[in-house]
Amino acid sequence: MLGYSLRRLGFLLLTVLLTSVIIFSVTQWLPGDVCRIILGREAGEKALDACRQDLGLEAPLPVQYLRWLADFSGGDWGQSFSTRTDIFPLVMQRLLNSLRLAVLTLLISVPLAVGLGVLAGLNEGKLVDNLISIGSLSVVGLPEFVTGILLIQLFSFELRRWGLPSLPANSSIRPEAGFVESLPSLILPAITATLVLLAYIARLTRSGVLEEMKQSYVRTADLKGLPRHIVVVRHILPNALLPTITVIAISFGWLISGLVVIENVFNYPGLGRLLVFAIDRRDLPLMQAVALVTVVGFALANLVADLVYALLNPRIRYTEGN
Amino acid sequence: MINEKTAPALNIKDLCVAYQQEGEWWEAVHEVSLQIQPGEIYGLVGESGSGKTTLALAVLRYLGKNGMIRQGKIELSGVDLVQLQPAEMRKLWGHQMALIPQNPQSSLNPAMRVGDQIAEVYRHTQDMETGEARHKAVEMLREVNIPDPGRVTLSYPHQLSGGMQQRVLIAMALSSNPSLLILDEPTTNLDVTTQATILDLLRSLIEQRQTAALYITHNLAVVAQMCRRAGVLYAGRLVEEAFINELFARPLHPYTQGLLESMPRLGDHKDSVRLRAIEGRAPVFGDIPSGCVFRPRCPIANEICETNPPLSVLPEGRKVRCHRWEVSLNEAGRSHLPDGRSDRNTTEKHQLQPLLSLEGVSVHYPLKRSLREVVRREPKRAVRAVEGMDLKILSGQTLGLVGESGSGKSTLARATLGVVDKTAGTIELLGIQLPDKLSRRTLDTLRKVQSVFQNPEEALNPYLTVGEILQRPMMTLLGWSRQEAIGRVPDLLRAVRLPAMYAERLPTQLSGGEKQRVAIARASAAKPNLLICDEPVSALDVSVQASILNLLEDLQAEHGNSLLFISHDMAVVGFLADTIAVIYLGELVEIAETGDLFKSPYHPYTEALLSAIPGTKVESRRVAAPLVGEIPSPIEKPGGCPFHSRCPRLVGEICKRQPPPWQSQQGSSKRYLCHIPWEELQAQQGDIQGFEISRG
Amino acid sequence: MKVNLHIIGRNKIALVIMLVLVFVSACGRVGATQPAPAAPTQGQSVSAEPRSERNGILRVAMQPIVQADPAFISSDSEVLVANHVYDYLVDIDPASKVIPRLAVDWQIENDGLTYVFTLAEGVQFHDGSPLTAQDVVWTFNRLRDPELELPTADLYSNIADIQATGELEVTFILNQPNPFFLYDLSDNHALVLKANTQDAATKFNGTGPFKVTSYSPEDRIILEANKDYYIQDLPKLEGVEILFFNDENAAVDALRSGQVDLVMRMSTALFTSLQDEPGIYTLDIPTNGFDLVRLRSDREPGDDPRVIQAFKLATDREAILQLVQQGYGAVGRDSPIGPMYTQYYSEETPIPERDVQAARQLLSEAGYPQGLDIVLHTPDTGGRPDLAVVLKEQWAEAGINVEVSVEPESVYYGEERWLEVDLGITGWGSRPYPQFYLDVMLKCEAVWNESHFCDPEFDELTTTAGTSLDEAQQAEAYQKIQQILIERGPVIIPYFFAQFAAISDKFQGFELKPFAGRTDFRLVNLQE
Amino acid sequence: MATHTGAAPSRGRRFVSQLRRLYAVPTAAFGTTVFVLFLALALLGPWIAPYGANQQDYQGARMAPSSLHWFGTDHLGRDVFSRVLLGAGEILWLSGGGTLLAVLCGTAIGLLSGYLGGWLDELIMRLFDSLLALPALLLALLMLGILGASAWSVLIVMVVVYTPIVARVVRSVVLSVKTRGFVEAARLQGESLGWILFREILPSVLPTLAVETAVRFSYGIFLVASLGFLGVGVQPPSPNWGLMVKEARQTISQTPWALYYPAGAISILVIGVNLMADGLKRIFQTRHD
Repeated sequence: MLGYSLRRLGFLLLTVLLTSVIIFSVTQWLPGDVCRIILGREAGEKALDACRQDLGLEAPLPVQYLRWLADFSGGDWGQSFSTRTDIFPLVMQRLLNSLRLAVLTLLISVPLAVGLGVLAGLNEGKLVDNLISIGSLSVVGLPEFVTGILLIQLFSFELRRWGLPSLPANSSIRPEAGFVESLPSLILPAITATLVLLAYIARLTRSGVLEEMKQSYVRTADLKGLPRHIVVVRHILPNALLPTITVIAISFGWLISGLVVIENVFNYPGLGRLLVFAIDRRDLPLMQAVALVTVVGFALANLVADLVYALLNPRIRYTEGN
Repeated sequence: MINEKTAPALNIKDLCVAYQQEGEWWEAVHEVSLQIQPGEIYGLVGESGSGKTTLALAVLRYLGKNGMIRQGKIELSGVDLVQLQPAEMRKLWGHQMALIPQNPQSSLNPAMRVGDQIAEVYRHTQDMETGEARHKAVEMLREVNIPDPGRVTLSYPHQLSGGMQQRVLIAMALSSNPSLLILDEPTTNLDVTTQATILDLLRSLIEQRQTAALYITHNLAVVAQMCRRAGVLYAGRLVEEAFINELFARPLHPYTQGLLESMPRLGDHKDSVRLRAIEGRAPVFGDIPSGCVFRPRCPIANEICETNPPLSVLPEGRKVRCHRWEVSLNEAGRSHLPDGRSDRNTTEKHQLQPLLSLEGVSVHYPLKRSLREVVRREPKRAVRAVEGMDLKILSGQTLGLVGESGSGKSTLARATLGVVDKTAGTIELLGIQLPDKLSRRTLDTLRKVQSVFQNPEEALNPYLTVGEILQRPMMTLLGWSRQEAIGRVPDLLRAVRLPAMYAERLPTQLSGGEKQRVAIARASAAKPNLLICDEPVSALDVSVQASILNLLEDLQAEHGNSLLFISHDMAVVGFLADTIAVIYLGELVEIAETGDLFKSPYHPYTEALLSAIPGTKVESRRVAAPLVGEIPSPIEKPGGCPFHSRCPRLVGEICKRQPPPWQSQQGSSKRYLCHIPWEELQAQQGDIQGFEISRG
Repeated sequence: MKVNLHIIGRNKIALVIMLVLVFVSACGRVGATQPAPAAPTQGQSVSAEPRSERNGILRVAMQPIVQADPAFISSDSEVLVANHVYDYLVDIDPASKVIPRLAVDWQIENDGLTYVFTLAEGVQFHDGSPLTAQDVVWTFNRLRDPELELPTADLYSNIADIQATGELEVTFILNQPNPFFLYDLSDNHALVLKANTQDAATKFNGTGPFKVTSYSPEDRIILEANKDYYIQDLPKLEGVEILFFNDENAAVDALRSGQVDLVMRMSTALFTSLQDEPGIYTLDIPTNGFDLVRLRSDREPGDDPRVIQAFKLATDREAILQLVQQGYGAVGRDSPIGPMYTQYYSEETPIPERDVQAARQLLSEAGYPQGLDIVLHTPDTGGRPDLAVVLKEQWAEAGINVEVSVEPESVYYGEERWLEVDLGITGWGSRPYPQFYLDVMLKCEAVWNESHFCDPEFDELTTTAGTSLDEAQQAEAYQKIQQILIERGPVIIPYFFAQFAAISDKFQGFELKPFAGRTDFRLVNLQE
Repeated sequence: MATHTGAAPSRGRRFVSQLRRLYAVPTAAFGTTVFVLFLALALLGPWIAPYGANQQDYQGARMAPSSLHWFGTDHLGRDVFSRVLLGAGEILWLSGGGTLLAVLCGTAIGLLSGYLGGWLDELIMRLFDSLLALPALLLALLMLGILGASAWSVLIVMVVVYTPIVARVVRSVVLSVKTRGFVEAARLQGESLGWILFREILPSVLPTLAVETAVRFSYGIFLVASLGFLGVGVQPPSPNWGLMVKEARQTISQTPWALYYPAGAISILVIGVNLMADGLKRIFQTRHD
């Protein structure tokens, strides 16, 4: 297990390193002169040169990359071109926001989705299954910006119009706000993200359950005379939920960084919107920082997925050394 | 003992079971009746698709949503199971009836320790405390002869070998002491030596407990060894039922006869025996012939067979469903060849050119080292699949390669073909050294060595027609134009006894045997000098195997090609091969001309292989103990004699330390690798013969 | 007349207004003021009846601020923040008069070459240190230092020297007389900093009515009332929270759902959608801000006057006003001299009627018988993408096939593409006097001559208008300029837009200004 | 001769008859019908749309749905029905074209990389892993930042984002197919690389590829619409449904129809394609059982 974990970790580092090269090169290709952007439209050539010297832009690209990587891993993320503030606290704060939203979304979606998926899987072909399947397929079809806007219309404006307690349409939250304070702002984005995940996880769970129900060991368990619920809980689910667990972990990565559209619709200050902002402003250091944090988060989520999978799956847990 | 007068433990009457496929119902079991007494093992013999597993699942009332019992009764101790509700059935499962399934690996929950899997039977069906249930589980494992049961309870299924897994399942099935045990091919996927021990175990356990057992298998030999009575199932119908010795001595139904005579017995050889194959293919769902279901394949069918045959009940508890069983009784018998048939034997062996010679061939698959091993600077390890192999195949001759799974026989074949890189040694074809890599071999070399694979389902590209498949080798290897190649296709099909119109079929439209024929046709299309056949019949039904073996033999007679024939089945190899090589853990342990191989002395491993074959008779002066343990990992091979860790005739420390010498004797082509000298071994061993229940 | 090079619009509206109130008074409509039923509007002045308690926190939705150093600010939100954290030396009141802010009094001496300011007493920076004349001297020296290349360097290049002539007395000495010097001192950037401030971008150490309690870039900035503000009882609010919105939709959504109280600057569509919203009061005022559609005239295809005419003939300005601005604002006449400059605006030269056939004919004569393919570049803000889309449709009828390219402002202005591309749309902010536009945008040598227009007659007229003290001569020049631009200027100005704001009716005393950033919250407070 | 000319069409027929089985599953039948309907509308759009995509009427702006304008008009007086109709072609072209290109590239790379194995395979897969370590939308945004917003950029982005995914799927099938007997037999027959890849292996990949293509296609529609909504994809006045939603969001209280119709169109199309993909999955999975 330790060897397996270390191997996965090495794999992760390699991926992150390669991705950092991609990110660095991609951001280098972005049009526009960094110093022109920093200093503004009417900066003189003298100032531009000084700026370039300052930022080390004269060095060859590989050198710049190594410098950047060294600074970055050393915790020196530099200053944002556009906000003139340190990037590290900025990104960390957004990361925290993203984490909040991700955690809430998972808290809502995972029990619901797994429950629905198991229910559908155990009742294959029956009405419940068909309802859940069609429902989830339909929800999958709704783009986040459509569901988001509809939810705002419904839970924010319509409720307000009728004088009922309503949820905020805009989810920007105070930076110091605690989880409880920001909770109302989180609900609608979390529901929107849930709708995306729900169908996905539920369908996967369902097919996992169906797949395992076909396995011979389920027949063995049945023919042992075990009560049905024991067969389901002790035999089918532990195996059927393995892929689901992987997907949940990977979804976590997506929730942290992939919610650009949802964050945009609700004006939620998460990592995704920060990246869009950075791209819009051609804010290279910020862009690189967010992208790299994203990649690390994504890769960590994958690592956790692998490890949890291995931990729950004795076939991997006990084959080390072979 | 078994008393025919007492009420049967299981009484099946007129059972019809149907399956739904694409909206239509097809009958898989038709009007089957049988009784099993307490303590009796009843064998149910049938090929794939005969409905034997369906019958088992119907008895268990575990047919699934698309299965249905149409009519009939299944009485277990007087209770008609057909009338029970699913919830009531669940109370019978684990108490009254249990299943020992075919595939032990997939029949155990991979995510649960085996101890827990056994203990939960006690906990949930017998309301035992956890601790007590665990204790009982250990006890149960001890009862199925599992060494160190306490440790095994803590293992996960994948950590156990197939034989151990099957023992766990046996323990599980017997834990609730059921009155009916259903065994669905419980040893089919196991090696022959493992199979022997499992069969012994099963028989003694069933005897002890006086359980009624329904033993389902395709293997007649196993039935012969295990059962008191047996029924033969064909296309969902019970066509014959009899006590075992009767059935084997005087099979009445033409199908039963076919089954018995299509398989070579130990000691049969192509020079003296022609196998009687059952022609045609087994009926499939929705294509059941009217009248007698066996009619299209029956050699003695006539007009009367177009009506449903009645079940004739004969004395001595025999039943047969055939209009013409009296006729068939007289027609039966295998065709022995006239003595002069084998003209090949007239040529002296030493005059033949060696076609292929392997010298010191080793194939190692290097293993990736774990981090820990790298840190500790442990040497790189490898799977030593084949080690220092010396073999020759003479022109026009057949070399048989025998060994259990994992013995390296396939790897050797693949190294010869060039799809696996050898680590050491040379492979020469007609005196010319072959390059390792397939891509470096010339087209002519490729042409000279062709291959037939084990699994006919994967052998043919499902998206090309048979015609297209057969043209290719002629176009690529012989450089023919498409037109020329197409012109030859009908000949090729004819050579493998397939109609020319098959050229337009897709592989999915063929049966397994037909696919294998096409594969043989493809391999022989470019007239190879050497045909390598890796278990070409092991995936086929018994009734089809014979025709493939006959075909290989005929083609060889016609083309004079050599054959490297690989099988785990001693009888099949013995039938086809001129020379047999026995390999164990990638090493050659014995080699002899076929006639000499079956004479003692044997290498202890060969002896174990031979005596493990169900129904073999051993005229032994000292019966060897069965093989102990499992085949060791080819990564950590034992030193000294590779077989010492399991050898029942272990001499002593010398076996563990010193590599054994080759033993041979004047007048015999046999050589074997052992510390025990010829005479001494011969004194310990008797000749081993295949089962033969004398007729009449 | 010198060019006022003090306008930077790197990120926000390109060019912002200054001395807005000069013209606002002339047109007679002093902003748009939210009716305050509880307190009469007249009472809302610095000398208002003192109130003992501050109440209410005003939550304002604005675009994120990028620049925090007053020397670099340009957008509404940047100026808005600075205007409340810092103070100007002098301010401009709604009647366009220069009024005291930090300077309570001043004298102009020496034929207008010397200005002596007396600073208010008891003014403290937020860090507790007192304001001295030295701070003012340092502030303006910094702004005018040519070495620093700050955006204001040119604006203040006429200053010869600045001296602290007393503890609370500052003296400015000019090279040449400048009648607009007091207005220049009220430039957006001219906020007084503490002397020797090194990190104005991150430290908000001002003397203004509000203190920054927290700033979270891209998210919000939170201000609380400066209890030690030198004008007693001001501000009336307890605090201001400026929430940053990249997306004005989201800002309006937030206003609707009660999460913010004030939204300024929004698209016409959003503004009209708020009209009937209960609990929200909407305000709009006309401005001289406009969107400029310009064609480069120094190269093909714009170097052919017939092509320029074809573009003009193919454009339906009334339809554009109705579609893009939903009728708010005023139809433009292709010159920056809008109807708000009543003394200069002229409708004497008729704008030719839209004539697609004539346009087609002109194109054909200019060598484009099959029509003209061209890319229309536009920043992604305001109604400009809509304008581009409408133009595409109108011009298509005349055979001008436009491909619209919407670009982020940061790219469009930041990379100077706006000066480079053949056909583009540029937003220009409202200005107190028209001369500015002519000087920086249309003169041959103008710094931001994006259309690369070079017309000797126009240049001469512009110089005349910008230097003459004779009002009649000036008016005549402006009238002629308008005629030239209509006839041959490579520019189309389809409309002048209105400034919008919407505020929760819980607040009173809010006054909208054409440049939203100079809006003053000191007098706003929560209704009882 | 004659025996062989019959073979090719039978293969084609087989695939078509497989597809015909889509209609056996009600949900898949619905999905396929929706997709075919949208495809038909997309093809016929230019002929049946009552107005142009950018045709404006300043006196008829912001009109509620009526017999004249079935889906009403937007804030610029454009007919929403015509725009939705013409948008179908746009979104199907972009997402379909992008998907097909990505599938082509991914299949080629997956086949080669999976069959040849070795360091090349290792290199390509590591590179793809790294690309996939970035969420698709972020990668798309970064790339659009470089390429600038346009329909072609969106196409390129789709290829870059989806090629690794398709390649990995194809590769995994290749890995399982290449050990089968018939591939080995082909190698032993000295078949060329091209024959082995395209005639022996590719057909077995096709079922999986068909499902993957459908799934990618539905994500592709999603991506094109989302990029439109974020304003970084296709440019106005394109009747991209996502862009229409973005534009109409400003005027949602005045012209809600201008938002709801394109939003509904995206939803129905994606649901349809999802149901179709689901049906394909069922067909090809039951075939393997």
